[in-house]
Amino acid sequence: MNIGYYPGCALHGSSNDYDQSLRATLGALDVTLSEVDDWICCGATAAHSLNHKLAVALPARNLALARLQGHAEMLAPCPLCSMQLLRAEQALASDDKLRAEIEVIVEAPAGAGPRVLNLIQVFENAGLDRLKSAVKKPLKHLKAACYYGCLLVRPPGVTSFDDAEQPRSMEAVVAATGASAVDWNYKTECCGAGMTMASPETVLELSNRILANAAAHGANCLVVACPMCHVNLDMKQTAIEKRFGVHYHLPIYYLSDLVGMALGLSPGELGTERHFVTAPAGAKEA
Amino acid sequence: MSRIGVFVCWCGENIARTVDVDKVVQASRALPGVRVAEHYKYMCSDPGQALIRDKIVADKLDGVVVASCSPHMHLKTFRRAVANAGLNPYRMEVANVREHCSWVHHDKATATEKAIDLIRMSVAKVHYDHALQPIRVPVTRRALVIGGGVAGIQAALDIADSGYEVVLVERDPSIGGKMAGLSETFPTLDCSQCILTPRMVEAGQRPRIRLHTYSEVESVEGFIGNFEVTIRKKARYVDMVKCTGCGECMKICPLKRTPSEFDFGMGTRPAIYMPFPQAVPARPVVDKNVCAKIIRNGCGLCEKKCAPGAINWQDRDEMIQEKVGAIVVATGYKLYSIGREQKSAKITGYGEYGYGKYKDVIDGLQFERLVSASGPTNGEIKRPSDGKVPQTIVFIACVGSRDNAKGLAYCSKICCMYTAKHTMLYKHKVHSGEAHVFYMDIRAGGKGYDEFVRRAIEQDGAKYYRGRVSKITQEDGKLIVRGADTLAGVPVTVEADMVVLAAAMRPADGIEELAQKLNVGVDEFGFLLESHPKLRPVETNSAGVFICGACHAPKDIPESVAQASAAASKVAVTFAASELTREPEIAKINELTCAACFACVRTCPYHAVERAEIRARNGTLIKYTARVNEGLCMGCGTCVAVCPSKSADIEGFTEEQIYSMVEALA
Amino acid sequence: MSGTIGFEPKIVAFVCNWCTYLGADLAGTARLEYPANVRIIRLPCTGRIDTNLVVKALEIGADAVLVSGCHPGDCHYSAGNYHARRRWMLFRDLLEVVGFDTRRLHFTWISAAEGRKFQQVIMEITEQTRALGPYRPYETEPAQPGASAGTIHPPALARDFAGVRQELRAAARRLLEEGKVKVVIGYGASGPVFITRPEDSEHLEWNEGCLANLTVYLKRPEVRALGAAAVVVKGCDERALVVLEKESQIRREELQVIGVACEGLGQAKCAACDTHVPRFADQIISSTAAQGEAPADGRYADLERFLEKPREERLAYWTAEFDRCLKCYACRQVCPMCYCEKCLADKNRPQAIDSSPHRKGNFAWHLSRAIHLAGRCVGCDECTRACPAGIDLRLLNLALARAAETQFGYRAGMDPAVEPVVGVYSLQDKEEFIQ
Amino acid sequence: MSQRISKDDLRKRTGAWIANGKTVAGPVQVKPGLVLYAQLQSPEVLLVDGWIRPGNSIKEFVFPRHEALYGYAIDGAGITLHDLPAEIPEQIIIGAHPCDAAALPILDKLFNWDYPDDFFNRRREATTVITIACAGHDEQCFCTSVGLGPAAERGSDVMLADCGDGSYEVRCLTEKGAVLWGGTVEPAGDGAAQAAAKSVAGPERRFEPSDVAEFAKEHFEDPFWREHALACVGCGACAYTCPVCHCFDIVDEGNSHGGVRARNWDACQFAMFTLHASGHNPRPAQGARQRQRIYHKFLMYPEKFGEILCTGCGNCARNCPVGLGVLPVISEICHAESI
Amino acid sequence: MDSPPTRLIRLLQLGDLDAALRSDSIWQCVSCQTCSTRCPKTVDCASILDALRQLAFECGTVSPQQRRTVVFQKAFLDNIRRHGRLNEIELIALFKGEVFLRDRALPVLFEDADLAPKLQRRGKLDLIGEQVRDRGVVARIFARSLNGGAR
Repeated sequence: MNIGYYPGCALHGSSNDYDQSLRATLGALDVTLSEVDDWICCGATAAHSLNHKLAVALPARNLALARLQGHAEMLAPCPLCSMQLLRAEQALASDDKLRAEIEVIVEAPAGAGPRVLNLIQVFENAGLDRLKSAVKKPLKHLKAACYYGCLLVRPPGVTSFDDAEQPRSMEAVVAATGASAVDWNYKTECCGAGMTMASPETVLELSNRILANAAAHGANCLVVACPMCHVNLDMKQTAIEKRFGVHYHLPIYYLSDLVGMALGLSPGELGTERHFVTAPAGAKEA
Repeated sequence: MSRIGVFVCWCGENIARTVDVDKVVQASRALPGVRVAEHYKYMCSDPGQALIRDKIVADKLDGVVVASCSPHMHLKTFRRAVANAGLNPYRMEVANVREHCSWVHHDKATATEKAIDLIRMSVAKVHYDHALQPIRVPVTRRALVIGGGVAGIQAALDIADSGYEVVLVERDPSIGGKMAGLSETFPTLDCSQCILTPRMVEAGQRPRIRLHTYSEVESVEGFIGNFEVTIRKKARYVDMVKCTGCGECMKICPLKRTPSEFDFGMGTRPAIYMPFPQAVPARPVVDKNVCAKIIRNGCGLCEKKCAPGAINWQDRDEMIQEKVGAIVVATGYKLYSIGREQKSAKITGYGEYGYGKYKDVIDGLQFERLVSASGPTNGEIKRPSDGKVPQTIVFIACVGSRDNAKGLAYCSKICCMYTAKHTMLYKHKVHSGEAHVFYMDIRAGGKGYDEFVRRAIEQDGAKYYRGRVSKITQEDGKLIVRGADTLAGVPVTVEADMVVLAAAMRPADGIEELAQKLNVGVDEFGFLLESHPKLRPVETNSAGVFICGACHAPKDIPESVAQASAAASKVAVTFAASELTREPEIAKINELTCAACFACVRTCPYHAVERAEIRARNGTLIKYTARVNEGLCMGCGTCVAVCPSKSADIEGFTEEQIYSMVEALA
Repeated sequence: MSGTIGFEPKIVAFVCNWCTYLGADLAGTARLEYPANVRIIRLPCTGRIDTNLVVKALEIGADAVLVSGCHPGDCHYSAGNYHARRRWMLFRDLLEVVGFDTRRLHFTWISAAEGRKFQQVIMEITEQTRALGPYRPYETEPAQPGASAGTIHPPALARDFAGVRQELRAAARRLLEEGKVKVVIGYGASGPVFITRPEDSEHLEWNEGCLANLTVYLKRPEVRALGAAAVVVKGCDERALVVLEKESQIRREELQVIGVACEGLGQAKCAACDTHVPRFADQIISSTAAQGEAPADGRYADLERFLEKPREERLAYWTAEFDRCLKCYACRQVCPMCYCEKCLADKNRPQAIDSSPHRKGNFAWHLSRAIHLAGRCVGCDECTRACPAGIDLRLLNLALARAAETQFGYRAGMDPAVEPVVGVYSLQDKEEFIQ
Repeated sequence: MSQRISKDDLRKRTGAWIANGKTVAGPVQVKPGLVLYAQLQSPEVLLVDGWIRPGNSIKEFVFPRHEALYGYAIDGAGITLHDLPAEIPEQIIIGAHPCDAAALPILDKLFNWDYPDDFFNRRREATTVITIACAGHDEQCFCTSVGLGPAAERGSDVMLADCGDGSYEVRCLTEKGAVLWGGTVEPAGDGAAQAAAKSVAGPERRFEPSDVAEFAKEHFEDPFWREHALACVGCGACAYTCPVCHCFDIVDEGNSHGGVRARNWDACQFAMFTLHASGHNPRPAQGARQRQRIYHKFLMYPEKFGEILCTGCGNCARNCPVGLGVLPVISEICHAESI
Repeated sequence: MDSPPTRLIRLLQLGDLDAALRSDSIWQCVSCQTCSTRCPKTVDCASILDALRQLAFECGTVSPQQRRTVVFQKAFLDNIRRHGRLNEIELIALFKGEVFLRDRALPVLFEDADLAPKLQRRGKLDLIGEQVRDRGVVARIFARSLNGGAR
């Protein structure tokens, strides 16, 4: 299986470990990613906070590129990107006037597709049974708290791939890896997302709640499918612990990390040792 | 037709002031086929009517035109007058020279000219008036009531009391409906069962009421006064006659863990069961999806235990035919299924409340069972998860109702009241308990209703927050309810032991199918459509079918009962005569020229046009044709317009009549 | 036309008994004065009001016509006004093409409570009509001979038809030999032939001349008498079968359909054909694989080109065309959709359509013929081909086909599943033309 | 000595006639692909070059498709009748085909055998027919089979023969013609072109009318008629474009106050044609109607009036949407009977 | 939050746009979309807040406390306008510089400063940063969109 790949800025920047991880893992499942040539930033929160047209134009440009490069499906592992892309797609489909305008702005024809997928969907398409059977090291020792955050499942009108309130799709993937998923309550709460820089306080507070709840429900790691969430929960974990005088030491895995580990890939291959919080002694596999 | 009389009314000054009646009469005399033309001060007065009668007799008139006020005013009057003179009342036309002429024009010349035109048109029309006889439809004076809830029971009793037989069909094993399961009723807090069960017993015992429980309406044929109803009596596996209702079978049945429908899963029941002790009829049924005997020919204990030998494993669904003249639909409601898969795509669930995920998040009817003395906990409020008595309960109103996002825009009307009631009942039983209510608005219109709500707040100390609950999560046994108090403008978090959701009222399952069988309209939410929101609130667009209770819209008990009695009285009116007479101005099909394209069948709003066959004496098919069902046709004439060959026509407004009127203006 | 001094227009109003008539009554009780030009004709429901009535009103010299009923949702008969609304939309489009002045035609919703609105409407209509002056469409000076609608005929495609012909004959022979059918309706050297013996299959032909839409014969008693039939259809003809079945005129299962995939036979319709290959035939004999694309300028190019002419020119054009009409009814007789046992045109009580081949009679005939085909005409253009007076009836059919497609997304004979345009309605039907 | 006239002068004359208020009709290109006999607004539109067969016939100038006979008025008193103003303009038909001209004498008989039909006769008298001898024919033509030919003079008042040099040789055949043309009647005619025209062979003879009559006599109940009428859709195209078909229907048109009584063309191929008020129809099926058409033309009319009711113009076949018509049907007969 | 979504919507219903624009909340919003998801009346609060931010941004009515957010987002857009993709280092540098200069807020310079080396150690710090080839088009897209005005 070969699909288009829109990494987005984060995965080419401070979250390149995510990029590494999913390339390795998907590779192992012989899903090859062909990166959209000369893709540009999706505009992120900033764009849709400050200018609607821009918020449509930037993703539209990328959609057009992908389509022209012949991709029917495209993985956008960053939920913010994928939401921007999906939103733009919808806006263009529903508003002829806007479409015309945007076509001029981005100097490319608007049209149908490609179908934008998030990481979970890619695993689903690859087939969870296939995944199960491919597992070399079942992650029995891991009690994962699956953390969806906001934009994987919201707003339901845009990202309609799982129940917005009680999502289960990530758990399914996790289960396939042999790990167990804990039932907890902050699956879809926000971690502070783009406020990392702008308002660190918000981030610390929100992220702390998440970590706390996960820990309280007996999780020994969190699984995410979003670079931002990862930054806030992993990179900032020490800061959080300092700020609130608590101790978690919860490793934050990308979903692809988990799958990769189950497939027998080494931390080196996955880049997990580049995380800030690494696997706790207790959770080390025997 | 060539002996027409024209009678011009002055209506005192009303017409004569602006219309030169003499001139009009002169002109009328010159019209083709006109024998007589007269004017008189008040045509509608007795002498006026007498004048018409005399002329009809004296000049052997075979058609009459009265130029007067609007036909909506006096058409019937003059028809009667004409009939008294022995002329067919439908050979009379009214030219509206008052509302449409003298009252709206001031220039006498033009008004007179117009009046003459109007008369010319009417004269042209009357040429082609047919002598019509009112349509007489025999009436089977027997009613069908669908649904044995409080509305159905009320309707059935009232109809029976007015002296007519009633067939009462109930889908469940017992009548009683939702009300039978309620604890106490607002605003009086009297016990629901105490007031309902006597009615149920009555309904069960009335000789005039024929009860079909555990039965459903399979099909409905015919029309007002003459319905042919097929009812499916579902297999009970219990002989209603032999069974004494002793209940031994239920005691012995080993499969007692089945969730009880009547308790909405709050309690359990055996495989052979009566939904509740006071069930009418007091006869059990066997749940064939659970019973070991039926599934794998095992067990059979009940059969051994049953002294009268009432258990009958051979029992099968049977079809019963009933002839009735009128139908009352009282199929009631169900609750919006929170957070579950919804049938209709545009209606979505309520995942954030974790209903179905957290045992202690329940809906209003489940709570009713918990507080009901006859409920699984005998009225003690114990929460489902661990049977503990909840110290804090959060009640959430408008779960689904008024929630466009969830696809239900309407107000379920009763939730505000029963939520207040719930808080009271709870506080009365658990004095230390805390009741928190999240609401959008309080809708407490009704006798003693708002006082009731205030009581809940002021005397029983229920905490009301105007705002929505955003999410419910569970932390070590507590339900964390996070919401907003929009009046204070602050977020609120309540740690509750139990949450009660006031879920929206939805029409009972299968309503669309039933509506189709009866060809009654449904609104966008599936509630049945009345034929006029103000003036014909219990009638429907198919004559002889009436509606009452929550199948029409969310309602509380008093409203449902009132509407039920209204429907019953409508039935009584229908039955007042042994035959119905209907205006004969309805459609007819010329079966010789009908090409059987059935455009009319497709178009008729009343499904009054049917496909029919014309066969020779020896039975060979000659042709297909459309045919009008006189019982159903309401005379709109839409069929005429869509009939390419005009094989369809409508009495009183025939093609000949209308064209002659237009041509009269040439 | 400019207003003429002292001209008092004649206005005919067809109103429903329950809303507008009562609205007019209310205007009366409230003594709301309005001009005396209107003559109200009371009908039970707007659903009853037939477009022929409007035409008749124009014939007797009405300068304006008003049709009025209950607001949507208020119909006394629950849906009559919705059905009417749909028919009016189609009718208006037809009148536009024929060049009638649609400003003379008014549609309104007036409730029993809207006495004031009734007064307003009558005052406006009267004023407007006074300004427009008398309406005499039947006195239009016909266009000079040679005037063309601008219909474009693609060149007849000269190609070898032999292959298809052989397959046709073989197919017919097979069906007859196997006794599947008693007669095969196909094309012979000079016209339709009815093959009953296998050996006669040799008489079957396939060439540019195979234009007739043979489905017209399926309803004829003489043909039915022959027994189970197989019929040869082109993609365009076949659509008629879909409609006929929808209208319970044929039982598809009793019929063998031999479809011929045709590349166009040089008719005007062929230029815009997108149904070259039959879709529901029991067997398809193919001279082409291409289903065909409607041309870039759309299926209604000829119509749209014609509509560029000013209204007066359009009326003059049709006046000249209809003046040639002999009332030979070839258009009706060759039409698969005209299967009425007794055509409205042959009825004289009342004379909805004057039987005389004079101007009014001919306008009335062609207007009601077209409107009766609304959402039913499958565009086989047989009427146009058969007309000895060379009247381009195709344009009228296109007018309604286009209305049906643009307004209701409906194309006759394309999809057996969907309900016909007339006889059903949608709450979403447009009504910007209704006041 | 026969005169000559150039085509230009012919047009000039035509123009003059129109200018003098005469109604002039002749072949006109009414629209692409359609030529009809129609009233000329100006001489330019007259088609004379080459051999063109108009899709209709000239009968409608003497027997209009619709003709109001008289008016009636109804009032309280009763019904009153009144004549309608009818001024019949002098009319000239130019460029008629011999097969169209020949139709007029046939119609004369029909409209005068029991009583003289004024409506017809007045028009007939006011009409002068200038025929152009046929220089060609098509596969539908069969005038020669019914005793006529490319230069048949019957019914013509003036006969023009093309000299091939852009001029016609003119021969006045009747007083009417002579008066109109300002020439003398020349029954014989001695011009070369006229002679040449007479010698044109025209279409080959396809059948012997008497044989058709014979066949008809013996085959009234023959399945032939049903079989060969299967394709007939029952329209009136053949009858309405036929020069001699003359059936008409009487209708009253108006409202409850009055109107006119009119006569309109009618055609034997309509199912309604013979439908009785009782609902009975003596010609219940198309076969009987097709048969009637042939019988009327080749058996009944000849028996009554001594001549065939067909001039072999072939319009029926040209206008039939399904390839029927007199010649095709008779060919079938010949084929069936090998006569 | 000085005005929860309900209050903002109410202000807008009452037509008091200024008050809405002046509120801090619109800048505290993390665009988690929860409000839009839960609103029973299908009010898309999140998008409305987007719109409010855009307006505030255009007419510069941004409360001083929230300037940081705007500054950041402007810096962010500015950043991608030039490179087509995000250049984190530059963004952080510019952002902090800007905030410092505007608010004379010294501490901002040292926030997370300790992270830099850690990031680098983990190969998560790309000092050069990426650029797209066709940077012209990006510039043009920005120009056209912003001239077109927001909304």
